[in-house]
Amino acid sequence: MNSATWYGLLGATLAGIGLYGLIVHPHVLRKILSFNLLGSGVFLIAGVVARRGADAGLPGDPVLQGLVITGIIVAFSATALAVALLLRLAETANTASLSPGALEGRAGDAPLPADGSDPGVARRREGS
Amino acid sequence: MNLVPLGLVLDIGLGLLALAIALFALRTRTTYAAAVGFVAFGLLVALAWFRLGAPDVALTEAAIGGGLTGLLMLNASARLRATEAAAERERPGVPLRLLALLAAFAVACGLAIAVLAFPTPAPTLAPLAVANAPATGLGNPVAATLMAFRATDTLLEKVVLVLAIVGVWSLARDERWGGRPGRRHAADPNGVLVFFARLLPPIGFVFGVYLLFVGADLPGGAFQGGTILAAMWLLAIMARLADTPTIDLRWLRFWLIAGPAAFLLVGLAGLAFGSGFLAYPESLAKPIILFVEVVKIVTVGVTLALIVAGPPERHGGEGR
Amino acid sequence: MQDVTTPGGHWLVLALMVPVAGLLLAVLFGGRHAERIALAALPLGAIAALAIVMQMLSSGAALVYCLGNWAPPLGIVLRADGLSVAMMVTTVVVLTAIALFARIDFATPRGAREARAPFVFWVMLLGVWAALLVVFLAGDFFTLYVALELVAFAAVPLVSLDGRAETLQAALRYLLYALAGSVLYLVGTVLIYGGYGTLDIALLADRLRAEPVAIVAVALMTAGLLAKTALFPLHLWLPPAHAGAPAAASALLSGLVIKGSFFLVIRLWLDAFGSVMTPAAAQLLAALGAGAIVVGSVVALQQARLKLMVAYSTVAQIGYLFLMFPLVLGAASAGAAAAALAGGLLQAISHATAKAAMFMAAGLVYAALGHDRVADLRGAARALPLTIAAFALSGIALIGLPPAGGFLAKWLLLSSALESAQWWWVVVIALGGLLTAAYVFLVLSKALTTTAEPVVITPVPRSSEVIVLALAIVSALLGVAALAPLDLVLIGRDEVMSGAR
Amino acid sequence: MGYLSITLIGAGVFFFIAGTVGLLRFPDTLSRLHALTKADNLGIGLIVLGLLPWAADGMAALKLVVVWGLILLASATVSQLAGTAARREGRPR
Repeated sequence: MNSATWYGLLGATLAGIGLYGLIVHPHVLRKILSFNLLGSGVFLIAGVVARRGADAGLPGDPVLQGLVITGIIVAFSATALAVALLLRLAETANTASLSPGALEGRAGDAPLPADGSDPGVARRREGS
Repeated sequence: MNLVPLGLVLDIGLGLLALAIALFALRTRTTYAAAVGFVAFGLLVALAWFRLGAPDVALTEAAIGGGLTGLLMLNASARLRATEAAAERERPGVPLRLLALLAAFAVACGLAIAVLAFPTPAPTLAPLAVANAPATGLGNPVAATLMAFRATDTLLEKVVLVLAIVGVWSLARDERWGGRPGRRHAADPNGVLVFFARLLPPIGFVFGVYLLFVGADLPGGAFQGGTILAAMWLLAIMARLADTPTIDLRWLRFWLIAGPAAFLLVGLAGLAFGSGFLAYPESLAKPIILFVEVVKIVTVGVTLALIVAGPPERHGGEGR
Repeated sequence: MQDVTTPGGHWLVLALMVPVAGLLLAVLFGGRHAERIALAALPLGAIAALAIVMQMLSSGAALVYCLGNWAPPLGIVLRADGLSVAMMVTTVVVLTAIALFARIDFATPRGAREARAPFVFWVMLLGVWAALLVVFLAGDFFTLYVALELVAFAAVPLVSLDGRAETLQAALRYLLYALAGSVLYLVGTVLIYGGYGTLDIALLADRLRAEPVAIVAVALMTAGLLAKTALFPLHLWLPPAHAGAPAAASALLSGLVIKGSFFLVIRLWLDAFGSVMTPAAAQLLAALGAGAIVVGSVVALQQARLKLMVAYSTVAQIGYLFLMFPLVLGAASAGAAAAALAGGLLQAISHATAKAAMFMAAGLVYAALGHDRVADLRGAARALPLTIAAFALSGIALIGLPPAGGFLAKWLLLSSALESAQWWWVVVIALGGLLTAAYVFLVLSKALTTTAEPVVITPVPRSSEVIVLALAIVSALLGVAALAPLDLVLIGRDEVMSGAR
Repeated sequence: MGYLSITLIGAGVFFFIAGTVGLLRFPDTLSRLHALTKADNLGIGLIVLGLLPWAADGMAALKLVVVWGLILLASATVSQLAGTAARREGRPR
């Protein structure tokens, strides 16, 4: 086994661990963290592919390295959006869980309120 | 002589340590400990990137994966402490765990099989990239990929950042729209953090700009440099030496879109003058790319700092 | 096959840059200007789309543009074939209707300060548009990854636009599904690169073989795309997300956004992997589609709320989209494959128009009655004749009655299924039509019931009703109009069709 | 030269391990910080000293020294903040 293969297998394992955590953890912050582990594993595999493509005096395939940089930025943006959503959810409903039960006892019976708090609805009424 | 090459031993040790920390982050009880573990994990992965011959990626991973993502997680875990106990009680059932285990196992095995089945010699675009890099005026083929060969991907990724910041802002409460992002930080004006925040940003600023300029030929670039600038700004905000701007400021909006807009204008100019969209005439390639990179570093710095700061939570006047 | 820029290829860049520039300008100027910029960009985008259609009809071949003058494998291309332009035109039509409808919900009055929801809505509308154009035009799997992320980043904030806890939860669940989906897709592209040294779809079509690397890659990418498309059994995130959003956003999400990842499944299965994929694998995909049709329709029938019913109807209709894969890959003749492909695409277009109209109609019902309980819709038809007519027309399109596009789509799929002796899909298509008819008629029969005294409603703007009705009429007449452009759909796809077994 | 370098780096690694053992074994935040900061700062200094002879040129050597200075600055600040936070919360972990 050489180093590249080892990091490839490590990436595969990390991806598996991350996916498991993403599905199983009830706390959304832990899901987001698991998603980042999954992402790191995937990026590592990309690094292995780049490393294997070392040629023309370069230590790795620069095209794939460029792609990974783009991927890391996108993954960070996604993490930030998810964290912002989670913080707002926690502020609104004091929960960090996605189960419908977490909202029980504080809101209506269903995803749509009967009071027309849909902002579009309210506006449409005024406008008409 | 050596039965096992020393480099491989180092790689295996590094990998096992990263794996152990990943498992710790997954299993530890508090989200805070998990976030701390994640920062350490990010730094180890950055080291792995160096070992894989990708210093550009290593810089990005250390700055983003360990740095800014870690900051986000630590900040969030502090604010979510009250929700942990309830979530902890919500253990998923055995069927779901089995299903997740199965899915995770299938994905890991599939990936491992693919990694072992990669063809040798590996297909690579490295020779092609090296051969064509001179036409872009860039000595760093990674930079040439990002700024020339696949420039449109980079442009679109900048659009992702714009959508991300608007998406983060969209989570403000209606009455806070137009206010300042993030909570007010408490800092002892004579404390060591303030001292640190006065001392470090000048150094960080120089380093960020340095990364931008060497990025054409060495590892680095506007993105890594911009991340450093964002970190310096966030440090000053945390020490209350600066505050986040209100989100309705025109200059702020301008810098948020300046990076992709400069890219777009360069592209359309190429289309108008006949060289093609995001195609640079060889004699002008380097100055054009440098112009886009300089604009981009500001955009990246402002955008990343504000993405971390979060949605507006205070009125504009409710400042310092 | 080496790609070179074709005459008129620059129109692809211009078409793509209209919403991108609009999005940047909308963020810069904000406030009232965001809406104006979006409304000004739509006609420009329509012109660009029409220019591409004309160019393609005159040349009879796909349009290609090498970005930065770098040809694949080092560079990336934009490529428009018949499928791309059909989806581009659909997108601009549906978006225009949604934008006109949303002018009332998301207006910023003169002199008012910039408000959160309108700003975010208009920016994200442009974002969805830009993202979908990249999906339809990109010829490179990594560009398509960025496009998928763009779709998610534009769509998720639309779900939680009103900030209620339920919609925040729905948005977060949607985002996590989308992220898991795109990371699985991404790892597939990485494996493809590792195996074949390029991500260009046209180059890959020649290079891909049925080897472990390619098989693992396509399996992971497909799984990721199915999670994003909400194909059964990965559909659980969709109903709360689509039903909880404001009506215009629901129309955008249900009508257009899910078509993005579906379109990528077509690119993956029929274009890049067209010669590797076996009909047996496609049967599995279509079996999931059949599951979606049955489960989605049955659950839709049980919904007490109109918007949730419409959302579950989307779950079911997504299933139809996947029936075309075994019909194309297992077709007995090139003609049958072409018919199945055209049928599948027409189904997507028909659903885009009909579902957007239906969600907006449901929104008007909600606004007028103050609720959307199906059981209490009595008298709605008298109070809101245009809106209920729009609901009925879009329902006809979903059921697949002539002359709707849905009818032609199902007829094409049925004839293709019969020709290749895959009779079981005939049963599924027929059963799905019956179930759709059941829930549409359930709503209509309630709404058409007359009450002793007129129902008290809050009046809704007549203009909104007319817009929704117009879009519904488009969906109901699509079958007539679609007879002509059937050839257009197949432009630039000769190789794919001849490769079908 | 080589032996001096190896001795310095070896000593640096020893202090790092000692600091880590302290981090893991000591009972509360303040004593852990006590172990960590002192041992690690010494360790990093020794390692940088040991690496200096290997620097390709004066610029590279200067970079190593700057890195050392930045680490000292950052770890001093962070441990001070952690210590303050631990004292304020009054619940040693």
